[in-house]
Amino acid sequence: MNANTLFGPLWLSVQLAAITTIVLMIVATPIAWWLARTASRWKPVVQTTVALPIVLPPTVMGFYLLILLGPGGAIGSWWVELTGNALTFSFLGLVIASCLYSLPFAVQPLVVAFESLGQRNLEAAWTLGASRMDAFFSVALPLSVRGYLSAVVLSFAHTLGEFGVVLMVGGNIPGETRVISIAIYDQVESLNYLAAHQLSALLLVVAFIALFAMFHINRRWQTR
Amino acid sequence: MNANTLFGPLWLSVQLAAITTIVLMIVATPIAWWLARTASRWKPVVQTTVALPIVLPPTVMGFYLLILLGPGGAIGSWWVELTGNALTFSFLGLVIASCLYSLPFAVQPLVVAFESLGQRNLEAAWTLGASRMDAFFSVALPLSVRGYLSAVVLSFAHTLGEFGVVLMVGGNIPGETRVISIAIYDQVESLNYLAAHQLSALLLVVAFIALFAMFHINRRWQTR
Amino acid sequence: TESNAEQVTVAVASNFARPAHEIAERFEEASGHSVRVTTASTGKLYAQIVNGAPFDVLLAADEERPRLLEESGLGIKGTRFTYAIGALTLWSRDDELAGKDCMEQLTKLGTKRLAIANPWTAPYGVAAKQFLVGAGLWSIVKLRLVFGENISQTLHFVASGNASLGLIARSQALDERLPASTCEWPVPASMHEPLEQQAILLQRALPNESATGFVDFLRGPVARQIISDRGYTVPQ
Amino acid sequence: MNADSVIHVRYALQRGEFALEVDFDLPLRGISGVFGASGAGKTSLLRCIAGLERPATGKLVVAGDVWQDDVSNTWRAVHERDIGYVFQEPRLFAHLDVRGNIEYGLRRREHNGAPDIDHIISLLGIEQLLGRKPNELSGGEAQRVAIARALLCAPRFVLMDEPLASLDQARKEEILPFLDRLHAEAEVPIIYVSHNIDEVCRLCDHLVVMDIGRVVADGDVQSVLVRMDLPILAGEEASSVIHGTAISHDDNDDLTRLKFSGGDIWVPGKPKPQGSKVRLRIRAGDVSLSRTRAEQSTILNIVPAVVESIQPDQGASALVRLEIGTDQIVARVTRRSIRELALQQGDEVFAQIKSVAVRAP
Amino acid sequence: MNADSVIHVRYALQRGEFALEVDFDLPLRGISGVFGASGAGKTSLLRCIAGLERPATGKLVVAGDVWQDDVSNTWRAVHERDIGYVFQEPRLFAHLDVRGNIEYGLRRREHNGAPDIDHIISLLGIEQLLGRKPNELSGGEAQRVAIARALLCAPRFVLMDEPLASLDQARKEEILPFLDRLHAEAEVPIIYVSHNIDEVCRLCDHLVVMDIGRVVADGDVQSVLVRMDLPILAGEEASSVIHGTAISHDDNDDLTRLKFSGGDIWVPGKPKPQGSKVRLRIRAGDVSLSRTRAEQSTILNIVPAVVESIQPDQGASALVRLEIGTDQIVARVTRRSIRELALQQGDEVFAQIKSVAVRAP
Ligand SMILES: Nc1ncnc2c1ncn2[C@@H]1O[C@H](COP(=O)(O)OP(=O)(O)OP(=O)(O)O)[C@@H](O)[C@H]1O
Ligand SMILES: Nc1ncnc2c1ncn2[C@@H]1O[C@H](COP(=O)(O)OP(=O)(O)OP(=O)(O)O)[C@@H](O)[C@H]1O
Ligand SMILES: [Mg+2]
Ligand SMILES: [Mg+2]
Repeated sequence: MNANTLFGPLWLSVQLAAITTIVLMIVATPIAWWLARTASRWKPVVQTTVALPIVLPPTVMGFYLLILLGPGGAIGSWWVELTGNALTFSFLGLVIASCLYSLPFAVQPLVVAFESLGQRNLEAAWTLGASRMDAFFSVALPLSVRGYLSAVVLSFAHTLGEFGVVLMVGGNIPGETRVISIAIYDQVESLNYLAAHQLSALLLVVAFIALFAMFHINRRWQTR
Repeated sequence: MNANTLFGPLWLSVQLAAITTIVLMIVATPIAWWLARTASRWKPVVQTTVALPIVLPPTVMGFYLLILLGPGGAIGSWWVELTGNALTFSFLGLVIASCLYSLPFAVQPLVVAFESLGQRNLEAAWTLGASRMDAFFSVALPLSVRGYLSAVVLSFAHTLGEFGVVLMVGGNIPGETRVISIAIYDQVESLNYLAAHQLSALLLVVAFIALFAMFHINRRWQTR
Repeated sequence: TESNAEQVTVAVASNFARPAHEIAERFEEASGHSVRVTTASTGKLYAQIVNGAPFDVLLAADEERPRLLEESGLGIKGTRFTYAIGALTLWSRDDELAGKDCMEQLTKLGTKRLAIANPWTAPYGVAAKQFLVGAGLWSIVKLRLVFGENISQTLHFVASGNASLGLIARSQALDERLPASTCEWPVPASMHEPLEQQAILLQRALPNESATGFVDFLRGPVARQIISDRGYTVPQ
Repeated sequence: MNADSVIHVRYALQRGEFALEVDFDLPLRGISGVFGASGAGKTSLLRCIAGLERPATGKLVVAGDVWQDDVSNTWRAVHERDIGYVFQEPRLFAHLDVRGNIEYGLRRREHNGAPDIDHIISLLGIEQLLGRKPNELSGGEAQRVAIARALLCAPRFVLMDEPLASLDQARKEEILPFLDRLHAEAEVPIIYVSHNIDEVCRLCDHLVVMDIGRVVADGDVQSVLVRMDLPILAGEEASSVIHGTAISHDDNDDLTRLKFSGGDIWVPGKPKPQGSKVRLRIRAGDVSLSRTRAEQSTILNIVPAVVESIQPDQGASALVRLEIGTDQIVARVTRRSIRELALQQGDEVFAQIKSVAVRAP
Repeated sequence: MNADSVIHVRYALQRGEFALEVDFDLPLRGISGVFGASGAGKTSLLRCIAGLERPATGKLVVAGDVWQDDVSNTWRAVHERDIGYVFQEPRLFAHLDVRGNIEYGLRRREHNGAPDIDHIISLLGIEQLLGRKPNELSGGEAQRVAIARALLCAPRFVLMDEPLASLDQARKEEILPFLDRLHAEAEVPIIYVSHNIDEVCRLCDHLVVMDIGRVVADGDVQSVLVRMDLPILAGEEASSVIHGTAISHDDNDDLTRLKFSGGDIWVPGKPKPQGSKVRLRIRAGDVSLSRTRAEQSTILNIVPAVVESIQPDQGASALVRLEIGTDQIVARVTRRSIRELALQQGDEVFAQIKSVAVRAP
């Protein structure tokens, strides 16, 4: 195995996982905040809907996304009109698919953190002149660090490992949509067990370092 | 599609998801409790290790489990000696594999909930004569309901949808290890799109009802 | 993006990945074009092509999907051809079966497992079922079957010792990376419908010389040699 | 009262069986006390004023600015109300140290002139704690930090919910005059919730007495305090407040002579410069009566008074309202003494007030 | 003190810059007060006794049972210590209603005889709240529930950390005598942390005064309170405690005559049946002195006394320690009065004690 087939997919995976995680934190935060604080009758419906993507097998989910994001699909055709490019079989498509698929893993820990935050700290912040937005960023967010850590870890790790959706929507194109999970899968499929072991070990080491760093930073931060 | 091919795998899936979820709650609780409260230097290491399974693609994870749980593997051979039966291609094997694979989704929300619990309520419980165990069940657990809800929802939904590991370890045996996610996958692979749509819709409806019920009960419980 | 005249993207059924890579390498040497090989199950590749995947050539594991593509116009009419014919082998690495007649063991499975590819999704599964039914063994082995998602998963089951016997592809049985078998029996081609693997040139490859070049190369002697070396029959 | 200098409050709020129903004005200057038993609705009222509760029926007008009105559907959000709020429990931000907590409000509001941070910090005795995290503070320390935080966020007025309940007397004695000075110097009005009549008497210019969600009395602290008909003001804590003017100071004895409508009175220390007005708080229990002026006694202040009314209090004692000049004070004596001295309305007596019991912040 | 009836406490605990270093005995009966300024280490001490902190150096022996000893490495876990603990903040369980909170401890410990649940519940005035969730309670209501919860868990002794700080005076007046009765009837010793000398004087038999992590005085409440050298006990709150015996009750005036070493004294109400011992708390500020016995005054209690010592207090006032019979009380008077009356050690004077200021729970 040469360096390119080894590190190319790995680098792509790390990029995908990082971007997906960032996007997810931005998207999941308002959803989780709303869910944690609303008294709306629709809350359980929204909660359920957010959690629903993961009950579909990844490949099947990927299949539906393929149709939806493809040039004939509702979103895909609109995107083609807008930019001239297709969403499917592109890195952007992968990001969208990964985000949709990992959304519950980002939302759930945040909801738990936000719900246990309580009203008291926020009330204090408001009376000190912080707007709702300001109070969120200056009080709620730092006090929910543990929830964010969990959300980041789950989103990041899950995106690294996921390949059903990615394979379907991305199409396993080397250098573009062939991420490491697909590469390992390919090696296993084609009986290259040795290569598969190597790639798996590489992935595990990288993931271990990344996750360890996150947990460690968090620990330092909390006991500061 | 007849009722058997439709409901058989669905029933199996629901059973698998339910049992996995129950086992996971029992296994994840002490792990999460320890992680949330320890000051050990090993904490980030354990945290990382617990989160690691999900970075492997499910099929690859399944592949390694197939070897580990198979009659030649470390655990599998021991099990064969003990019971005479193989772990692979059995429902029990599926449960073990699913638990391993969904462990982080159960542990993480619980850690968030336990960490935000704080010491105060526990101290009060101890001074009222509750042992550590008693205080956990009578105070920590009910106050962490939201974390358990998240853990249950993620574990349950993820097990319903997962099929890479299950396919590998279970061998797709009808009535025994053919769960609904595999059935849907098979239909998509064999271009039976209509059947795939039907099965997916069925799964989504069932999952929606199950998750909605959980969220709804939780809501009633909290605002009681 | 428009397909690059210099580059051809070939979608290959997973079971044919290894020979496809070798052929692509030889083609690149010979033509100066570059080839991107992307692999997945035939079912996935078909769904992707229908939804606009940027593939120029499809090397399927069956003849059904290429035919559907040809009929729907996504594949170019008249470019469909059989590039390889697969064969089944009954294979085991179970020490207890060493030196025994493999075929006979099918009737004496006991608690042992027989792995075949999924007959609802994989062409090799279809063939395996045809063979077992034809040999009158289906009802005997039925309860001892485990199904692989595809032919390579079927091999994992046998190679890892979880299934005692498996009906795998001849091409796999020849793979030098496998552990030695304890018994092996090539299933005669007459005992199932031919496992024709077909290729088709896809619509978006139309202006792409390298794509037609690759297909021509696939029909050529170098590729045929590689294919037959890997355990497939090459049709006339 | 001029509409420009009052807070007009009208609320109707239902919480389970408890109903808050109030409609009154608070002066937007000095310290206004809100006094009432546990569960009377003091905290609920403060939360409404801060905008933390949004009652169905409600109107809040601060110096002519409508902050809330259910009729015109006006609503000013909490953070736009420029108030300071000291909660009943400290509510410090766990992720910030003491300094961070104090700076939180400081940075978010515009200050006219530099706030005297160091002064307030040293006054509350929290210099040593600036680098600590909230979980490293004792209960009283945390509350002091919360007070500093609320005072330093440049509020138009400050709401304080039993701010001193968790502090020891010595610390209270230090902070009380500071709170008083605060409103005198910086002119920050304070709405001060307390169940401690002592603090209320000492600090407040205006007093609102609440019971079961309603205002049962409000007005000048003097006039409200002498209302012997309010059960919550009778009992152990009956007190009265009078005003006087500082006349001279005896440096030797460290006593100040004050003039009030009924004569002269001596108070310890030098509460205010000569000529300035001071407030005297006289506990009913500190006033005894006699028919003749006592000689050779350590009671410094003995002033002639006329009995205005006598009302039995709990058990053995009675409350006697006295007229001293144009002021009124209340004395608690035993019923036996009243009988033995044959005290009656209109009698002329001498009110003996232990000088040390006179407070003049 | 007999080892069987004391709690022996020895701890050395470091928390940041703060060091707790104590080594003393507490009687295992009656109410022992722990008094000290904010940050003195009162809460830290209670937490150590409860087993919530485990100091490196520590020994705790309760009536001969070793609960903790760093030498023999003995450690009894919190829940095995059969204590009740009222925390500085209520700490009610949010998932249980008030009834559930109260029953929590009730169900977990064995009771000798049925605990008088209804009595305690009605005494704390929380009957109406039993179905409420903690977030539907006011601050004072929550604290009352917390007190009930701790009392009903059948403790060997109860630790109370400023339990009454968030309660109004009327409610305090109701609960204080109950706490007192509690230890008299049920013989549940209480260790009572407070920064309110009033409560301490009123309730406690024994007093521990803490400052910056150390015990600066401990002993009978009488002997500790008259120590005029402790700055924390001087000032506003100087008090003394004497013991007497109830002799007779005047039903008409609702006054009780008590006999103590220095003579007779009248107190309001009927605190105890005839012949029983009572405790009198006399605030220094409530005692005035005169050379001659005043006539025609509402001051009921005038007893002859001898000046034992005179010590300047803050500013204008001084503390005078008096001998009355074999008891000692402290009076606060102005320095001017001392000069004008030419008071000196050994002088015979009359101590005028306002009867209503005498407390006898
Ligand atoms: N959500 C609620 N449901 C039912 N009753 C409530 C709720 N919130 C508050 N109450 C009741 O409202 C009343 C007023 O509460 P509030 O907190 O205003 O009292 P408070 O005067 O501040 O008392 P404290 O001095 O004890 O703090 C209390 O009797 C309380 O029990
Ligand atoms: N983790 C910690 N780190 C540093 N200092 C601490 C820590 N915990 C407590 N302290 C300090 O220990 C001292 C004693 O605290 P403690 O809570 O025992 O005081 P307290 O007497 O109960 O005061 P209060 O009356 O205000 O409740 C305080 O000065 C506090 O700041
Ligand atoms: Mg309140
Ligand atoms: Mg404390």
